[in-house]
Amino acid sequence: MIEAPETWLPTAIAGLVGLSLAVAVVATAWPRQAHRIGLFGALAVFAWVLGLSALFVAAGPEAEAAATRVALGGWEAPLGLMLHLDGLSMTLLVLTAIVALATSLYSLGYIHDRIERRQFWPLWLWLWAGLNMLFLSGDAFNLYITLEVVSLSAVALVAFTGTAAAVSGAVRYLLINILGSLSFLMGVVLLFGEHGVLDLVLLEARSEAGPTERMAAVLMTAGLMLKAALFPLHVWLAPAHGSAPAPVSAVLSGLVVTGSFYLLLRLWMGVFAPLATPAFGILIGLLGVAALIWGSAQALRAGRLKSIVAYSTVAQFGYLLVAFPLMLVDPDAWRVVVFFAVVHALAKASVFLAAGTLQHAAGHDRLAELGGVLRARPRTVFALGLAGVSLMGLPFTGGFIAKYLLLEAGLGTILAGSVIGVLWVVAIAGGGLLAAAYVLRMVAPAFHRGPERAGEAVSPWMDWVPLGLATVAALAGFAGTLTLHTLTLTPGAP
Amino acid sequence: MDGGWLLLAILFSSLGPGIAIFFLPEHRHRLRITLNLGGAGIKLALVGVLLAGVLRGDEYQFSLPLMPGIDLVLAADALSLLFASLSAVLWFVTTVYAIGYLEGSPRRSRFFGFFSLCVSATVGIALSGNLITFLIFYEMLTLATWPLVVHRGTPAALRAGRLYLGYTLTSGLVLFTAIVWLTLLAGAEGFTPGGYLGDLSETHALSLQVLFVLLMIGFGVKAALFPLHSWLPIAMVAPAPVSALLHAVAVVKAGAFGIIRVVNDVYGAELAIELGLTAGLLVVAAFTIIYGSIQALRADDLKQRLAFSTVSQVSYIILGVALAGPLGIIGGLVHLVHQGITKITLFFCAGNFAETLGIHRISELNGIGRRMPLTMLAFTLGGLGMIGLPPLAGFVTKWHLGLGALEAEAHWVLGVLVLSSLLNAAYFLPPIIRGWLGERREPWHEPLRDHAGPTRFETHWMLLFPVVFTAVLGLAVGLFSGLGLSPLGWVSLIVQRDYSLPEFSL
Amino acid sequence: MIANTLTVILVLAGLVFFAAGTAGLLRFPDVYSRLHALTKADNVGLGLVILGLMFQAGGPADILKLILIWVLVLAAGTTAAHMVAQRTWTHGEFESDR
Amino acid sequence: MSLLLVIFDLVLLAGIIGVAWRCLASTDLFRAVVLFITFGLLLALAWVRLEAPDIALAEAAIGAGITGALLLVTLERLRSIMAERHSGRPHTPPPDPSGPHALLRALHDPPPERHSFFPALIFALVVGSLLVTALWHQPQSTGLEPVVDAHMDVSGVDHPITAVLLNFRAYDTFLELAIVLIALLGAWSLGRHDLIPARPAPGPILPGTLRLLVPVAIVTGVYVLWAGSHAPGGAFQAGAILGAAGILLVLARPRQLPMAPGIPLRLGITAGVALFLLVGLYGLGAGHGFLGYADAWAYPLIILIEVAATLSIALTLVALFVAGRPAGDDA
Amino acid sequence: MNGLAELAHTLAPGLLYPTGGAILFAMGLYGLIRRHHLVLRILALNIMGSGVFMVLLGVAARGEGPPDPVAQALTLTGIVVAVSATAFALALVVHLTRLTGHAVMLPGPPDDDAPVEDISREEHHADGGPAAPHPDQDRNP
Repeated sequence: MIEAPETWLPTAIAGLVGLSLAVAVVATAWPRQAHRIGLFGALAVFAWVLGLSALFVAAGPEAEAAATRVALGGWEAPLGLMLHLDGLSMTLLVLTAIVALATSLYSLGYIHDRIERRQFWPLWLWLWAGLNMLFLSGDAFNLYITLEVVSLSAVALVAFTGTAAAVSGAVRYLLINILGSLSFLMGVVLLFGEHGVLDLVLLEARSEAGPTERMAAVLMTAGLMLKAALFPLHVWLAPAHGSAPAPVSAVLSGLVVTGSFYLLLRLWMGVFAPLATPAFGILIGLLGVAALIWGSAQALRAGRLKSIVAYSTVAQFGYLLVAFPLMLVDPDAWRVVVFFAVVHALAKASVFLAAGTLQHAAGHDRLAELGGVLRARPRTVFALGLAGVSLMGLPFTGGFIAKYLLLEAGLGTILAGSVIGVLWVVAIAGGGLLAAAYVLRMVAPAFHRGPERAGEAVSPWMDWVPLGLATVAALAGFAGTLTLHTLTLTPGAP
Repeated sequence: MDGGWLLLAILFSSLGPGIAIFFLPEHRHRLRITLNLGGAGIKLALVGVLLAGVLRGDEYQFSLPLMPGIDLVLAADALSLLFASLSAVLWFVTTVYAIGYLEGSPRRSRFFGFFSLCVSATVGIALSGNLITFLIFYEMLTLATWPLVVHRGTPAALRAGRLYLGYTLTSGLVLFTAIVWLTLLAGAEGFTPGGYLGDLSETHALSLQVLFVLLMIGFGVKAALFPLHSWLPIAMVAPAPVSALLHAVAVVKAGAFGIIRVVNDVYGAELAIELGLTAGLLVVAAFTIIYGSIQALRADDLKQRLAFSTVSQVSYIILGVALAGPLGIIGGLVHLVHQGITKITLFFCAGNFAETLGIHRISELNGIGRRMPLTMLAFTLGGLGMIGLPPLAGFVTKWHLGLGALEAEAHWVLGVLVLSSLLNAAYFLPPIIRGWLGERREPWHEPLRDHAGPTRFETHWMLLFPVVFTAVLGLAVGLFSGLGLSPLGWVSLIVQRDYSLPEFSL
Repeated sequence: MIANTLTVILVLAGLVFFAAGTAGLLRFPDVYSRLHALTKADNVGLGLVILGLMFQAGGPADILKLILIWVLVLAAGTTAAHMVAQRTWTHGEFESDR
Repeated sequence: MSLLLVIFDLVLLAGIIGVAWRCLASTDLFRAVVLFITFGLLLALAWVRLEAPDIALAEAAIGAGITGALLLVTLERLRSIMAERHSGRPHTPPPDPSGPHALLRALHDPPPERHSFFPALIFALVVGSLLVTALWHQPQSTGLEPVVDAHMDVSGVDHPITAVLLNFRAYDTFLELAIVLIALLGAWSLGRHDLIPARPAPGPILPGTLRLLVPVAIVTGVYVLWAGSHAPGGAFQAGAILGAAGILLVLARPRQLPMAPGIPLRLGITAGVALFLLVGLYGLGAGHGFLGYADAWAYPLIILIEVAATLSIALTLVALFVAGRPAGDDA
Repeated sequence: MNGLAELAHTLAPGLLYPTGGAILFAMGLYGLIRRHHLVLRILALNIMGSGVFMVLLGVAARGEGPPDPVAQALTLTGIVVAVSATAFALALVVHLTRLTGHAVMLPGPPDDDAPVEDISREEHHADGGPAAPHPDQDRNP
């Protein structure tokens, strides 16, 4: 390296924020070329994130040392805003870059109408910038603002197709998002009222299990569960993801929902750590089990391809909830949960993109009448199957490794004597079977004997990107050790 | 890492062409055939090189870090060579057969793609060095076989596929949980002859027993042990090459091979006996043998009968392993090869009858000997081999199993062997007799000639050559079992290395 | 001292006018009469309050600002009253009126 | 003296809560909107009481003014859409017997049914009481005022709120401008403005008064922007005032919309965000950290950003009022 | 008298207004759950937002010295975010009414398979507005 990587890291972090914002602003200002700006911007941000991750791993701050924190505008913590980069946010930034690049390439083919292109790309680039800022933000109020940026652009993209179903899904999604944000903001205000500081690290240092923290925890967790559509508050997810354009639903299910989960994790490991009681963990775990069962049942019943995948998001997030109690017993299990979320995001995004290609070709996505198109497009069905296998947690996919680690954590809790651990292990194991059921439901028609109907022509992007992303999801298995190592570089984690 | 590249090369010799075939457009027949046969040929050659290496006693090891503390390990020892060489040889033969069988049928790129994936998984299972790698390839085999079972796309095929997945995925899950639990207890050790759980037996006796039961459920489905076998007859809906290679060799043997690995290289024979595990396994295997034979008797459809015969034959292998003595293991292991060769011959014959003359039921076999003498001869050889007539392969197995039973003082097992041989005769002799001696008045209905045109031999040459080859191979394995390189010779080498017994032969 | 008493007196007078305007709003039967009450009474009330506040104002700039406020409210009030009256005249009474 | 203030506070709070309750409980939407505007103005009064004149200005201009205008124009659009659907199509759905005239179905919300009353009330009471208890346990400590005061000399402006907004926490303000822009992009992505009917206000009176009012509004807006650096005021309040003037223009002459053709309008709305980002990136390059200014250059840069922000906020608010893509944008 | 003064001291704005804000927040939440018309729900959300800002400004006014400028700056940011979210929500509601003929969001999870009543498909647009999508074809770009 030219000099020690540490000196380059802060500028690289702020540079990432600057670059992704610049791309979004230029695309908004120059809509005619928005798609070209979008493509080059996507590649530039992707390259920058990879460079940043190389720098981060090379710099390799020991887990105890403070994560890399950048004071914006030169103003230190209590007064100014701090950007915060550690193992957890680095992993999710790389995930976002991969899925976002794939979605951008896919959108080149999916949105080819001249006028719609001008509307789609600026919103999409703002969403991506919002996600990057969300993972880097280290200030409570700034988290609220970045959540708003992400939510507004996500809602605008959901309503993009302009059909009645899309707009009604978008309105419901927007109202729930605003409610979630206000609840989150009230939590932030309570914390500010108590401690007079907004920076997460300073808050963590000062927080103890008082009434304010308890109420703030309830409000912020409820707000984020609304946004992450975690089980009891998941009502908006299926109509919104089901009727949005394919690249949007891929990002929604893959990244936006994972972003809210990331925030929950960050808060419960940091500011609200003293509040995490075993009883609370078991409650969350039970919610997770309910989510698994309800989501899979709905997925088995839904008639439309995208609805099945949307319900499977609700189900798969049940896994993350089930893993919460595991984290309370075995503190090291949080890395496994994050790895599962990463693998799920990759697999879910490629399933949605594949479903989008099929819908575009067939003109509709009613599963009963998709046989012809499924038979005519083996490449897309293979992508759907491969990503589905990763959702099931079967070998040669990231899902398998994630499920192995989750099971290991679950069994570890049983060996450590917690009886309820058996329920978690059964849920984790059973979840894979349920996933197998609804993935089979999507893939089986391709093997029925019957006429082939190629349907509309589909651009090469839409043909190959799902397969590419599905392969990346499968190869994520081999990146297991590297990801888990990066995650260890998270100070303050138990 | 020395020699690791050879193991990888063997694995990719079928994975590479497989993936390439996936992307081949349907009409590129010639390129697909060359890719297929090329891959099979290379794999055969590489396995031969590996065979020579292992004979010389070199070490082959390849490992890739998957998770902190757990690696994907490929290793070649004598036992893995046994299964790897069996699947390499039979895959070559079955590829030729499949090309002939699927002449003119649609979606062959997809078929051969998944076909190659299956064999890579099988070879992966053979070469895996620890339980986790075994599990990875084991589950991959499930996923790769499902599209072949449902290849025809008929509602019956899809129902069979759904049942097949139901059984195998559930058992895979049980296996997955058991392996994670075992790795938690004993750490991610490689397969070591004599087992690596020795020190755990005092503290975790009960959990080891529960684990063993779970592992047996996990492997039992694929090894078609009694309560978990019902998917096998129904999966006969698949095309003949699939039932021949997969349900006679790859899938079923994977289950049996798993049980062999667990009993010998995870628990170790002494610990298995001490915990009373082999006794339970013995009873289940014996019951399956009898149950399979009885069901085969009642089945009139030829492939159903062969399927149920497979159910019982595989349990011979498990019976041998469950006897846990050196002689018993020799019987079990050698039957792994013998049963593979003879059963594949029988399935090929069944395929030929169905493909050439459209005959599926045993009652329609009258006088087929005159119309298709070579195939009928192969069927006879296979049938007699199964029954266990002296010069053929079956006899060698049953002889050693008997010795093993005596050695383990389980005399009732002898009774089971005798009874099952009689039952074998009961369900194999009628089709043979009917084939040769039965007279048939009305002319043969010839579906193959209608669409493929007349052929010099009794059927398409690509269908005939594999049948003859495997029949002769079956005969040779029986006759020349004394040689060093014969399956019996190789198996005694394996046992001699594991049990460090003095050199001895039949 | 005088300035404070003058302010109090003027502001109180202004408040009286505001009270009258509100009473008119509540008591008058239809839209037009209520508009009269509001615009007339409240504007005068505001004028008196602003006059009162002028004595408290710091310098001439503040006095001018106060007058500007009064002029703007006058302009806005009259336009709004006209618009409401015209709409009621063309579209009839508001549905929601009891 | 403080006793009087407490009484004033209690009366004001009672008024605010009362108006809010009436607004939520009203069945007629027009009544709800008017009550909401009153609620906004009372809130502005409360912010003045809490010594936050900037926020009172913003609340009155944005909270009550712009939001009120948006709500009123939405009601107008709902009414004309329902009217057009009611008359425009022969097989209109039969007006549901229970509700009032179908034409106004969109403008009336029948009183909510009884059965969901009790759980909702309990839930709200629980949340409210938990919040109040948590707040009562909090120490009455001053917040970050001393810290801000210590850095005021370096911030380039004299008014603490502008210093926080545009210097110490400039990143938040940047994202806030971005959110306004995204809301507009979202509204534009839904459709063209000819999809959304907007009846012109009849009569010559409004255009006439506008000739008087608009220049005064522009002067006031610029004054508020200028005053922001040393007294309550600033980009957002000025932007709201100019936006209000723009909305009045839109109401007065909807036929010849003063909307500029596509490109200049697009540049106008992104000016604020673009300039802010440019200054930020320059700061990153020059070593002051992202969105950081050299002390000497702080004041001029802040003023520059504020002017651009005011321009784009005003344009965006007007465009949000029109809520449809201009035809020029699609050319 | 000191009882009253002491009462006045306790009911300082730093405590009174946050309580008022909490009440507004709860009232807005109640309104959001109870009322089904979208415009009323948007109003309820705005009232909840104002509740949060009242708590924040109340917190800012705590202590003797001048109020905390950071809290006030946050409130200003919050107000602007609230107005942009409301503007976008209202635009969505107008389009929803144009497409489906009603502006009421029915409670409970919608059955996503039943297609929402899409009136726009019969409407034909004289000028160059986006063509009405083909009834069967799900209008994806």
